[in-house]
Amino acid sequence: MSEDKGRPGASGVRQLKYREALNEALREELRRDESVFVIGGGIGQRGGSYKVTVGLLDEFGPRRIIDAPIAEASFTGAGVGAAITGMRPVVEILFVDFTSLIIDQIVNQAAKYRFMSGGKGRVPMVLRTQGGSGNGLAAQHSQSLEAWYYHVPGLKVVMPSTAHDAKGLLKSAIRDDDPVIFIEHKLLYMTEGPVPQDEYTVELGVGDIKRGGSDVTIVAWSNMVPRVLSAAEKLAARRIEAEVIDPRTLVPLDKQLILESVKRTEHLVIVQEAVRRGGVASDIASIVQAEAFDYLDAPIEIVAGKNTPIPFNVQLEKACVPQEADIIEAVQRVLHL
Amino acid sequence: MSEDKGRPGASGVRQLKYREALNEALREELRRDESVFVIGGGIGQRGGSYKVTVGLLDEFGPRRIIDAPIAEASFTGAGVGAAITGMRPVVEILFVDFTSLIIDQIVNQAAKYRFMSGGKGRVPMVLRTQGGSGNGLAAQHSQSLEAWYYHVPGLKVVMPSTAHDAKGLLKSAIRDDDPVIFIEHKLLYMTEGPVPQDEYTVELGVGDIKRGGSDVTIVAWSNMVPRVLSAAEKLAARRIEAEVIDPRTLVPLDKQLILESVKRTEHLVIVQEAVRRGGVASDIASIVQAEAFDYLDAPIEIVAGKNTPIPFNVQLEKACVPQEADIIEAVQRVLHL
Amino acid sequence: MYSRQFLEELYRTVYTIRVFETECIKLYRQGLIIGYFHPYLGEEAIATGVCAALRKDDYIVSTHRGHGHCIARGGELKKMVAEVLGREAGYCRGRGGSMHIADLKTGNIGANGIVGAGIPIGVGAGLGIYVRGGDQVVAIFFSDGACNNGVFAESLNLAAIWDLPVVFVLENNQYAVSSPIEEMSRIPDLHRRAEGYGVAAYAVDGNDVLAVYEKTTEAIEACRSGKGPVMVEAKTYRHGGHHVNDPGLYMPEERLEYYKARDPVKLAREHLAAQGQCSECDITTIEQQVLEAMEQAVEYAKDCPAPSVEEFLKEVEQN
Amino acid sequence: MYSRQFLEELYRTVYTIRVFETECIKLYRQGLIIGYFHPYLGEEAIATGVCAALRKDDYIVSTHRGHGHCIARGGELKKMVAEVLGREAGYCRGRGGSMHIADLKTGNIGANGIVGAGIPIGVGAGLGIYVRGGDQVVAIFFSDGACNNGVFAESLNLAAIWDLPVVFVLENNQYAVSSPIEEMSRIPDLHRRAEGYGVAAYAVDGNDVLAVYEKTTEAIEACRSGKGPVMVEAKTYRHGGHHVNDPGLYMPEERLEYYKARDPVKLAREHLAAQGQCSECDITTIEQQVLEAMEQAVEYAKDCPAPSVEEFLKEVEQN
Ligand SMILES: Cc1ncc(C[n+]2csc(CCOP(=O)(O)OP(=O)(O)O)c2C)c(N)n1
Ligand SMILES: Cc1ncc(C[n+]2csc(CCOP(=O)(O)OP(=O)(O)O)c2C)c(N)n1
Ligand SMILES: [Mg+2]
Ligand SMILES: [Mg+2]
Repeated sequence: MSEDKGRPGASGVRQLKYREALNEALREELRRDESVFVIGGGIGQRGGSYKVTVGLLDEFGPRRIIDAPIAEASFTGAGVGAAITGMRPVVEILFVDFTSLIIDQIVNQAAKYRFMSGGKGRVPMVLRTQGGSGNGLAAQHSQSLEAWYYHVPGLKVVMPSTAHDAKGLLKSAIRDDDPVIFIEHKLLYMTEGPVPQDEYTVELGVGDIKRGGSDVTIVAWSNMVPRVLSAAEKLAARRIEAEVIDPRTLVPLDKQLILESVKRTEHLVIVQEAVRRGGVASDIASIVQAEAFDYLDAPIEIVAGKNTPIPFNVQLEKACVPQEADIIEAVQRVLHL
Repeated sequence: MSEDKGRPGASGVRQLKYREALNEALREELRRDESVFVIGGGIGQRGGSYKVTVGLLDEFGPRRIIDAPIAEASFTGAGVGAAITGMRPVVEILFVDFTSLIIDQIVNQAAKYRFMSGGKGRVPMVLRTQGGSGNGLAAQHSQSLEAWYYHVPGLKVVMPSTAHDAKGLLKSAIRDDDPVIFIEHKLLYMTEGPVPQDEYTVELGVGDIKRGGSDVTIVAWSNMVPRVLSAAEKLAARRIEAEVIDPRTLVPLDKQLILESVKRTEHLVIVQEAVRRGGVASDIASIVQAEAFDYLDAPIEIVAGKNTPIPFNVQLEKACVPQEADIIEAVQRVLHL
Repeated sequence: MYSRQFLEELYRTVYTIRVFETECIKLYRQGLIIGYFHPYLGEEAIATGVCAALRKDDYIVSTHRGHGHCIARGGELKKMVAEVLGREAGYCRGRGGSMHIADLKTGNIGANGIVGAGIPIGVGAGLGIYVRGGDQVVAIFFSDGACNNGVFAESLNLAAIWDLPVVFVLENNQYAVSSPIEEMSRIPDLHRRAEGYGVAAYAVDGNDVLAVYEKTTEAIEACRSGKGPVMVEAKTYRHGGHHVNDPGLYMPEERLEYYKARDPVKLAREHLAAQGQCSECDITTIEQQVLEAMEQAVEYAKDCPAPSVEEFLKEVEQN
Repeated sequence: MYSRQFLEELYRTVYTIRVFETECIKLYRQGLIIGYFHPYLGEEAIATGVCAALRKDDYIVSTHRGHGHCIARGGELKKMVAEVLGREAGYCRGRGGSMHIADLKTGNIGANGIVGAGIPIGVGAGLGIYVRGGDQVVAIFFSDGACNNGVFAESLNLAAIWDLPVVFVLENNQYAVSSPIEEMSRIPDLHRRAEGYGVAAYAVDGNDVLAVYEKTTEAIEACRSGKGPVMVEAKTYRHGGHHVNDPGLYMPEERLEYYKARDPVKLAREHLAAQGQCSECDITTIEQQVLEAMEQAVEYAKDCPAPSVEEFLKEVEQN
């Protein structure tokens, strides 16, 4: 089994939706390993609000596909306890906004247990959740909160942008012996991409160059990746070749991939949907300014969400999140154009 | 009423402990405004684990000094509800580590309510809590988590480093019409400093130059401030004059004070106790590199906590947190010495 | 015996909620409303009966299924429709939407997108009353799903030990999205959980507005007189899926039929006709008035401008 | 009737816990132990009785007051003392300290610094057993303060609806730090909260190790046979303050006297003497053995090196 980019044209590659790719990953891991099971609200007969768990109940039964009440803190804690005692739970929290209810279990328990037990205990648990704006769901169902988890020692943070990566990363996350928070994006579920027929995984900690280029490096993840790629096409029409890097996992972060690219392009733009203040983009910027200071031809540009709860009205909502035009402008600014 | 720096020698200035200064602030505000009341675990007869609320029950009675059970999420939520309906609750969460239990109420409720209600509702609540390491309390009682709250639109974040600032900022926080998270430090409670006899407040959003200098700017807050000041003295002995800036409030951040200083010194070191990855220091660095790029003579140095849960053993604990030597080294690095 | 006027008011409210939801669902299907929209159809009697038992200066806390509560407290249809259409004239200036309508003028602290999160907030309103020494009460609405969240238990206990003037109104519609309460609790009569916290609890037919009114009045009396919190469990059933886009296929047909036969609108109408001795013709007049008010609200809201993006961005600058 | 051997084992455990805490408090006062240290003095019978009723392959979840649980499961004194002294040879390599001792070899999932947080973790161990289809059980220890935290209620419900093999062991020592349970709950007999969740609950004298053993055995039987969770409430009282530095002045003297008169060590000793027909001389021998074992553990631990800072920093690099 190896990483297969699943680029179109490769043999045995199908077009799958992001949510179908996730479903396949779960199904394959549930088949492969009896210690894998899934807990979440409405994930059984209903197949999950975003249809990621469709059909799993039928195949694996109610002992392994477990519908939970609205008791997120405790069913996450149950995941932690099951993981400590030999299982590999995949816990689903419907919205990343609701992870506000489970932070003690994720941060003070799951992420610290290995360390606090002197290395004797492990917590091989995956917390699947979903974030981002774009569906008119307003302030409590639209946040991008990866920065919180990025700040926590002992936790891995995965944010796939394509069907291919989603599948390969989820499989790796499930096999990982430490807790992983796996954040999907509500606008990506219905996007399609090539996914190999054969089994594959994507290693945690390995970023991906989604588009090569020599003029400027753009780092983006999750739903900002397709937006950046589309902006990059427009820039290419103006003879600006952007290199687009998707770290895919924020922890571990493929720092080298970013630094090497920046050393080549000498210009960096980071695009995140999350609020700018205290976001992951700031941290990446702080790393790059420290480790590639002499290569930078201009200040690093951060394009980020606005400093506000997400509004309900669709136009206001859009105004809060980086759009193609914002990305293009930032690239122009960083290139002194 | 005005800001009085309370420097020693000023008239009517006493030496007070940080915790006594906090106690005075609470007492004065409780007297001034009947809508102020306090909730927390063991804050009544017991006077709080760090003795900040000593004597308040006797003066204000059990209707305004309310001992709560171990139900942090809900007594914080109760604070939110009381604030919405006209009160000014001060909620105490014993350790910032336990705020992991109340994030929904702080982030999804308190911080968003004003916005979600179209500006009609306000949540004038203060959440007092306490963080940091240094007492051998291990991984679940020693964290520095300000970065989480710093990332949340609608929330103010205050982290005083002296008795003077603690009192003046707490009074301002209580009078503020929006939610404020007020993070004290367990090692500061017993530190003493000058506090004016007369009433005063310290405005939120105004940083303080704790020491003037022209060679390098060091930004630090909370318990890192005394450590940085002591390092600055050692540096001065080597003819390096560090300017030490304490933003005092991280949100709002006194960006101008930092930028002006950096433009003068051309060198910046940021010191935080929190884990480096995703910390507030990274964000300040990202702002400064963006807004003072051409002034920087060297990459910004960040001195921060190690990427690990805090260990119990006192030597290991110490190794996790910036010490004077680390600060001095970083200054030397940034000055190419 | 109740006055005709009182029964008219009850019916007008129940019917207004019915009409509001029905018309909004149409707007949703036309693509004019987006996001989550959770209708209160089938549960109208609860908000109506509870709010009729409250005083003007009392508070309520609402839920994601909150339109009924807002209306029953006297909320304005125009501002509600404008809000769910995302207009500047809406309750939240188009920033909140269906899940965040609050109306402090009528004591409505607001709906909530986080299930259960309103419960401690309501306790806090009660705590404020206690600290001030007033005699208001707070009615906290929530449904069966919220009872499985820890804040429910914590909040019951806080209200109990502090003797707060809080009425916990459990709208047991027997589902949390598609999860039936029988699978999510061994004891589906959730008010029994109150006993363990020393809180008096009442069960009532949630489809009968008068029954709800009476039981709540009794409950509030105890609670306003300083005896601390009470709980009222009102059993009911949704008339459809969890939100507009959920067909609710998991709801057994006979069960749905049973509850539809005990339609709260129908029952309230019968009360008005029988006890209120109101003629069919007069009832139709009320209904006509409600329909017109709603039509006007929709017309009004449709004409209202959306919030200005520029102004919004200026506000954000100030954050 | 119990065998002498069995009663000896119970007494040895109860007494070991007593001695461990007493000696560690001395080390604390000498400045050799730092941080929070919560003695289990006065509660020894609960851990001992419950663990005696468990099988070797069962699990337990402990609390911040966790030394007794660890010992009762067969934990090693040497590793425990080494841990509270912050040594590399300790259970957590000096990284955890008193509040984080875990010992997966004896099925002890660990202590916890967050009150209540262990409860859902224990439910998860039960869930794992259920998914695997085994017949182990999990005993979750927690005290009265934790019952007011939402995870307690949530966890009871999860275990109930999933029929998990979990014994909720409520060590009701009637205080959360200085807060008496009478002020923190209208109903201080907290097991009554279990009823609302359909969970069978038993009350027992927490100072009598045999009573605890018997009641827990009965409870476990139901639970191991697939009937789902049970709760055992064991009333007890601390023999001192909340932690070593708390003099516990708020504890009424008569109440303390009452419970000290029913000292669990004394009662276990009497059982051994009476039912076990063990002579005073033989009992003294057991006590002597325990004291020696503890003395050796302390000597051993004191001689153990602290963790290497360099090695630690190397490990951190790999995070
Ligand atoms: C904490 C939390 N978990 C999950 C959800 C998703 N969700 C929205 S409504 C709902 C069902 C709520 O059920 P109930 O409390 O019975 O209210 P009802 O919809 O029946 O009025 C769920 C699970 C949420 N909004 N908040
Ligand atoms: C969530 C949380 N809140 C508060 C504390 C501080 N604290 C530590 S022990 C304790 C008392 C716990 O009481 P109880 O559950 O009865 O346990 P006992 O100490 O009686 O064994 C408190 C409040 C904590 N550790 N965790
Ligand atoms: Mg419901
Ligand atoms: Mg206790």
